[in-house]
Amino acid sequence: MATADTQTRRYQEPGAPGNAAVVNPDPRTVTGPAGGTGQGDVQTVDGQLRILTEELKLANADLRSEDRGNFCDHPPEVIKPFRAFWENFLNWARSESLWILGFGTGCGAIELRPLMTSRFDMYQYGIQGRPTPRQSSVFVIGGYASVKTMKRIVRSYEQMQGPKFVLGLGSCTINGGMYWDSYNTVNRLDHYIPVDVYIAGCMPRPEALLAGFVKLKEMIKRGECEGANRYAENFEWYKANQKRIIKNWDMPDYNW
Amino acid sequence: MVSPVVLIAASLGFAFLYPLVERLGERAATRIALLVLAAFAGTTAGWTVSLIGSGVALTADTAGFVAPLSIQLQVTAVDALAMTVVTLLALAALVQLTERATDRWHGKQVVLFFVLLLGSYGLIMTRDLFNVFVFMEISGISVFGLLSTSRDGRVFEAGFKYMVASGLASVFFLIGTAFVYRSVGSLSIADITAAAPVALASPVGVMGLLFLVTGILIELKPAPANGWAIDTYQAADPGIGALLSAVNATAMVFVLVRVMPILAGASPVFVPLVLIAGAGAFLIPQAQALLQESFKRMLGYSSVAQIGLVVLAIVIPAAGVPFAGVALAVPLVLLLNHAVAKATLFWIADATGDDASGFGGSLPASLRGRPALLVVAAIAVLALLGLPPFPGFWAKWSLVMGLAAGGHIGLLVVVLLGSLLEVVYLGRWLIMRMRHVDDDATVVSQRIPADFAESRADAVSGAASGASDASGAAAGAIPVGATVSLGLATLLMAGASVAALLGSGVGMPVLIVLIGVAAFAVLDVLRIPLRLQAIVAIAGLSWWGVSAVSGAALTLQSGFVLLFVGGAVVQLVALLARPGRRAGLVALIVGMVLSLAALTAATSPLEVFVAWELMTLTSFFLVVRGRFAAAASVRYLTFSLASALLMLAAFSLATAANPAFGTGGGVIGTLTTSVPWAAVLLALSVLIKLGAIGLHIWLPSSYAEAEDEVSSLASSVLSKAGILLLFLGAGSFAAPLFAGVALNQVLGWIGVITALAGGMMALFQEDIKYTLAYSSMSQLGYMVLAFALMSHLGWVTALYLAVNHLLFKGMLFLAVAGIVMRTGTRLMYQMGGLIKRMPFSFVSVLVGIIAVSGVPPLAGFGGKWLLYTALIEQGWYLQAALALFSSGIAFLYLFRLIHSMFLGQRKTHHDTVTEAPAAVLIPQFVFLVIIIAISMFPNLLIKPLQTIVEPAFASSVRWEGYTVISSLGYWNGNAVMYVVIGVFLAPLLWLLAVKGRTYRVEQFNIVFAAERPHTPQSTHYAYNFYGHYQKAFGRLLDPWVERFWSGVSATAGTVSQTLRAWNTGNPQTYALQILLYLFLTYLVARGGL
Amino acid sequence: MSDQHTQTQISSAEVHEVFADLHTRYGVRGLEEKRADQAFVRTDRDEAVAVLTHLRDRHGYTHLAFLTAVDQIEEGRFELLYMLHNYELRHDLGVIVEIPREGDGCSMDTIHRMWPAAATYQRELREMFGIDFPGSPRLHEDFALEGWHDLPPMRKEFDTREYSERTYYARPGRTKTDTRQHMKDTIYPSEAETW
Amino acid sequence: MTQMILTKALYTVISLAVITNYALILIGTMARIRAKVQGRVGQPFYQPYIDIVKSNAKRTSISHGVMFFLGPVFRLAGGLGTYLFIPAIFGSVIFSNFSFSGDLLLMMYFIFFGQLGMALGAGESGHPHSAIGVARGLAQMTAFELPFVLSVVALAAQYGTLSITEIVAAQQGGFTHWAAFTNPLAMIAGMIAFLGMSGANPFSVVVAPQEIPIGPPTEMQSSFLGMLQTNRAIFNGAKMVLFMNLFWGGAAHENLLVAILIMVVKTFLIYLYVTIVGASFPRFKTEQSIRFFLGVPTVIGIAAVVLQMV
Repeated sequence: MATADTQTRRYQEPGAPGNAAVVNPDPRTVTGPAGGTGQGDVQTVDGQLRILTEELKLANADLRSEDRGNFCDHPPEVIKPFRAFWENFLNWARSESLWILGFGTGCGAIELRPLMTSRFDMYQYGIQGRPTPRQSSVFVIGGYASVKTMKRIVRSYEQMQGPKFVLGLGSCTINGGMYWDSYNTVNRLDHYIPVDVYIAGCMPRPEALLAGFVKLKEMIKRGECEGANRYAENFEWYKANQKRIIKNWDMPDYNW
Repeated sequence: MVSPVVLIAASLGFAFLYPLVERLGERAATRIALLVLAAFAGTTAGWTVSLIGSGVALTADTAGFVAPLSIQLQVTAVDALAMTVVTLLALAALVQLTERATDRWHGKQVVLFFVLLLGSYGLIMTRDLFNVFVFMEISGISVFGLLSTSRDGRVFEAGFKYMVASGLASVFFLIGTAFVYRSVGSLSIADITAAAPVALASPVGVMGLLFLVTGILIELKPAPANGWAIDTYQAADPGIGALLSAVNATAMVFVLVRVMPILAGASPVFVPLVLIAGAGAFLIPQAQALLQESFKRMLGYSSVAQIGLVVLAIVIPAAGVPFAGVALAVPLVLLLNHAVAKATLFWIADATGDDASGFGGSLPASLRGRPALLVVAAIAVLALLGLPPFPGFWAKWSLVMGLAAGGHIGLLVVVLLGSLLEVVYLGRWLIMRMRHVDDDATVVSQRIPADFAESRADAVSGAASGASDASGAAAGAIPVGATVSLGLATLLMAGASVAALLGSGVGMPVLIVLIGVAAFAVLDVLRIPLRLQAIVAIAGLSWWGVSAVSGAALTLQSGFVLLFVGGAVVQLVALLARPGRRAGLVALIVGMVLSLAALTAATSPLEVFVAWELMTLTSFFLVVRGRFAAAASVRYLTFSLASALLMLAAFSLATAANPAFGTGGGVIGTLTTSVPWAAVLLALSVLIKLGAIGLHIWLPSSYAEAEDEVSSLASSVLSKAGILLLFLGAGSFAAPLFAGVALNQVLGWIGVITALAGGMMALFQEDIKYTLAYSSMSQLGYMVLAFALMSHLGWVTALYLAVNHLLFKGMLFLAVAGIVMRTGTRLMYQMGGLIKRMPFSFVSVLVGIIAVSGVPPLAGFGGKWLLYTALIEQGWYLQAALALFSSGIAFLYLFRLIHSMFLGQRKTHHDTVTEAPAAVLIPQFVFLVIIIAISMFPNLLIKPLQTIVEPAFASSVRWEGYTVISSLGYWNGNAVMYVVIGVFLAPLLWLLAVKGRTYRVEQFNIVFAAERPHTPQSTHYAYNFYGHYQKAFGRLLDPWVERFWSGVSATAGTVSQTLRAWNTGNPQTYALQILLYLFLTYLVARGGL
Repeated sequence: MSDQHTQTQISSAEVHEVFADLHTRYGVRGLEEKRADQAFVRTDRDEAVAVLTHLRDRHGYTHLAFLTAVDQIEEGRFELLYMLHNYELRHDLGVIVEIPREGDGCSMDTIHRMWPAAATYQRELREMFGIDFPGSPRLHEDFALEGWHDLPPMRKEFDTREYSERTYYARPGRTKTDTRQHMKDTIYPSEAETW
Repeated sequence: MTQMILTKALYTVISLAVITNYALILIGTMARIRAKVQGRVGQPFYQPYIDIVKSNAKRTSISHGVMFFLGPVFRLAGGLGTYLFIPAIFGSVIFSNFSFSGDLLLMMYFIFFGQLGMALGAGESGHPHSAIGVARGLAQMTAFELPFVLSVVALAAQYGTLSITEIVAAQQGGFTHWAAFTNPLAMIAGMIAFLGMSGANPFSVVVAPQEIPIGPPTEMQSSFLGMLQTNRAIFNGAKMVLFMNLFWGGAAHENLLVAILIMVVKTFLIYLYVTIVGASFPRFKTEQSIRFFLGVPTVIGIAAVVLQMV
């Protein structure tokens, strides 16, 4: 049945986060505005991105000052899992109750719909759709992510409560796919949000998606899906990457 | 003692001498004229004092002969009193006319003034029929002279009309006199009276008397043949108007008094004739005045109407009505009351210098900021309307009682209807004049800014007069003349009021009301700040309340005293939050509370009614203080006084049937009457006050547009007066009405429909105060429903609901007051998210709405449990279902209220809003503690209420510990509370145990379809919250009642217009009218012959 | 039946008639009849609005199907293409206007007063090509892009691949294939000879 | 005294445990039945448990303020309280709960407790969809309340009592004594109102996932959501037990286990009825459902009441 192979990929460690300074895993990033006039770009101090203030709050530098009070300025935190047995039990529950955020970000979203049908019946795997990120635990990125969509993806991802999992659906999420050289499509999704499972293909069929879910469940049960913690740990790196492409930021640095 | 002739001679003499006196200089001459007039006043006053003492009449026969050969002048005590008042008013008038800023009187005007006075003196004193004619001519010519001195063409024209009309009247009178002389052979009234039954009973004699009486009536300017007089009032100098209305009319009434015995003796047709004439003269002008735009013309209508009332009052004793005391007391008091008040109003028209009657919103609020003038104007209007403590009230009360006792139901209706019409136009004039300058007098329902802008102008709806006082003060100093004349008039009125009060025999509680108001008014005059006054009021009322109830057994009376005084004292604390001065506020509140207390203590129908009227008055002046309350207070005044008039009618009918009606006092069923109509009228009266459906249109805007603290008092405390009255009149309502349906069943349905309709209306209000006002209406509906059950449980429920409503509505209105104070808006959609800024207010509102909606475990559920148990027990199943439905609707608007204000998105400009002042919060939390206490221990409230109801019904529930058991079910408030605490704490602890790391986020941290909110305004869902509900009900929710009353108002306007069209302004028409009037009297008399 | 609806109602002679009219009035030139129901003409920048107005009001081309631009970088100009449609004749007429690519000359008169919807096209052209339409509403607001500060991406001198590599962290190890060569070598080797 | 309280506490725990587990399994089972009807395998019957554990296993949560935090607590307290004021099994001491605190009226008003709390919590989230959902929910609630109240009044009139225990007692002695058969009009009105009360299709406009995702609980997550899920089970259970008591003779047998079995069967059937109706009809708009409830069901309810009056 599986017409597209499912490929999982461990996350490339971007390096240890620095002290209120941005880790720079790629010499081409972050320092100095990349291309363009720099107007509306990432705020820099001494040529480096400032996400956190000295009180370790979010700087929210791109928000208008009158808006700042309306957004929470707490940065995300790494939350340690419980110990062995208990965490295993919780992970089992998490893996058996995967609620997908109903947000079709690209053309791949069309492959999500058949899962609801009697033929694929995702419910038997404990998977169901959920219309609000607050209650969802899985974010399926449905294919290519343009810069504009990326902004919404980041926002929705941050609004989900951890532990949360991301499925990259389709080649575009892996390396840009057929849009690899577009001025407007990101190439590597994992530079912007942590991804747990990639599903290759253009487009992968629903079966492949289901296979990806099964893979995800296995990984959750093994305790390997700590994307939320990774995101918090390397928060500044992710932010720098995001802000580098999202020019009109106009939102807090972390969307609670 | 000075002979009466001297007065005549002196007037005449001074009039002749005046041109010589004027050689001393104009000012000096007028001063001397004043001195002369003062001397006259002294003379008449001297007569009054000595005659009242001696009880004999002062008689003077002219030319050395005795009557009937000579002209006899006679002064009785009554005459002397009237002349004193007339002289004093004339003196006041002359002061004003000669001392005012422009167009001062001098020369021949003063001469004519004295001639007019001479004529009036003569009319009062003479006992000779032909002499009456002479003095009538003198008066008429002098008035014409005064009018024709004006260079204004309109005035001259009016003078001409006056001349024609009074000439006709004189001719009639003269013809009549000739006939009478032919039949009797004497002109002495005494002789004629004696001879009348024999000599004048013939058709010729009757014909003569018909001419005679028609002449007098025409001189009294009766509708519908009075257009000429009205034109005169409108065109003439207000000073002339005052003279005509106060001096001349008074004198003419005395002529009628003299002639009445002749008429009554001669033929039985005359009493009905004059009654009909009086009724017409009273009712028609009141209707005509309704849409009157010229103030002077309106006063003219009012004058002729009042004289009509006096004529009625004169005739009724002759018709055999038993009156206590002096035979002429009622008409005399009415007459003098009218004279003083009307003269005052004419002078105010002169002082303010504009003639607009305050019809419509564009007219100037010319009395705002002129407190002295306002007080005088208010006194004059209230006196004219016959409200306590002014003398007119006592006269009207006696008149109505007399009418009912005499079985004159038709006249009773005429008097009450006319009085109501008078309330509408005079009240409207007063309100328009005292309204806030910003008020366009159109606000009778909530107002939504067209562009959704945040309107900060609406902000200080509560801050009534403060700012405008200063600006208004500059609007005009009052001229010396007006000051003296108005001051004199006010003194007269005050003296008369005191005399009336002392003579009326009302009890101490009523007097205390007036003393209380006066005392705080003095504090205002001394410029004592509001806070200090409030503290004094709190201390005083607490002391008074405690001393009134301490030691007394718990009865309906003491229970309601506790409710009224306690509720008010707690809420008065909120006034401490307002700095500065607020003239009259505390005085009126104290007056209102004391009059409520007086209502509980009343021992006779009169005292109940006086207390009721005082409550209406004080609360009216509280409502009218609101910034945009003008239109609302017109409604408030009209409906409240309509309610009072209905009550008056009910009392009069009940007393007529049973003279012992209402004596006893303070217990359930005091005001029980077995007359069905009286019961219906009483019920109607109370239903108006309770804002029952169909009669409610005054309620929302009055409660909402009043100042915030006043709203809370009115809604929580004042509204219970109606409930008290229901209990006082309890026995009346059980009587079968028609086809076996008892009145209480009708009341029950009205109650439940009111509850439902009030709730429905509350749903769709954006203005928070309108929501609460409609909510009050709805809650009062429940109380009526519960009361109407006429069972033990029903009455306990009604009282329980009353107490509960007092508590939560006080909390809600005060919380809203605090919020409005801080946010500067009353529109809910302009608020939002205030929970974090005003947490205490939130708690108060939360407890309040739980208490309203009846959600256990709070006390509100007790009310619901009692209500449904009582309803089902009595088999009122459908009512029970409807009540439950409307209770669900209450839940809806309450959630909307708390959500729109406290939850959702906070506006950016409210980020710096602070918690309401402590003084506003304290009363709320006092109520909160009480609510929690009676929720935990329902027996604390229910058992005392059972005690109160015990005299009427035996208990139908029993207690087992904290469980109250009825025949249907049971309820243990205490156990419920513990269970609720248990089931609340368990999940809370569980949540605290299992929750992960919880981050406190801000208002824009919401999932917004992957976008972010940009403005709180567009994110806060509050406007048109229940649009779908409105859609579902469709046209059922149209404002039918509002439309009905608009129709009534429009119809009244049309009638008024039609009647007014009769007065064309054309002299020929007027002459024809007078001739037709003669024909009409002839027809009426023929009908009787 | 349905064919009748889609078929053009205009003959070539009539198209020529319209063209002749435009030519005499405004000096319109270069008629190209691509299909029976589609033709293109060229006009000068200064006459363009007058031509469009005339076409709309006199010849029934009341519908602006789209407005776009073609970057003729080699010739140093943009070609604006106004595609008009005549409902009566079921005929499309493209009006091509040449404007300079660079400097102040890279602008065109707005036609949003004739077709309000044109404002949207003009916003897109401003964003994607940098063509100015003075007076067009909301012209400088973001349209499809958000916060774009680089060269307008549809201009040919904008190197999208370079931009992508510079900005989007190309994944190492990706092999790139020349599409033409790939088709020749792998997909259609048999037909490759004929190319 | 202490012993009495402890015993009562123990009984309460047992009673709650039974209803919670039963209702959770019922929800799961019903979902699975629905799946079978649609030709799917469907979720396991214990899926509701996993979902609740998962929600509570979330490591982070966000709170919009005190009322938001307490909203789900109020909601669950409302569910628990509603259940605890109903005698679940007739004649059983363990399952009599706290029904001595009040009668049917108390229960009817206590339903509001949880709704008010939840509405306040949802309101404080500041999300417009929450407020819209609440506005719809409350509006719909008043509408179905009317036929429900009418049927309850008809029952109270029929049996002359408002005590649930006594109403159940009066229905003992064979199914012909059930109110459903002795007072069919009241039963019909009540059971239609129950459809609205359970919030399933066609009266699901409150949550309307495709339109205002997902109504009041839009911002609820993690443990808050867990509480709401728990409450859904308990509250549903309570309402079904109530309707069983009112119209379907309650659950009574001298053997407690048999009585529980009776309760299971009856409530299962009641729930099945809701499920079948829900699966068969599309969603009403708010004003449509208001009009629906104020139409035929209300007339039936009035007829039931009038029949008791004549």
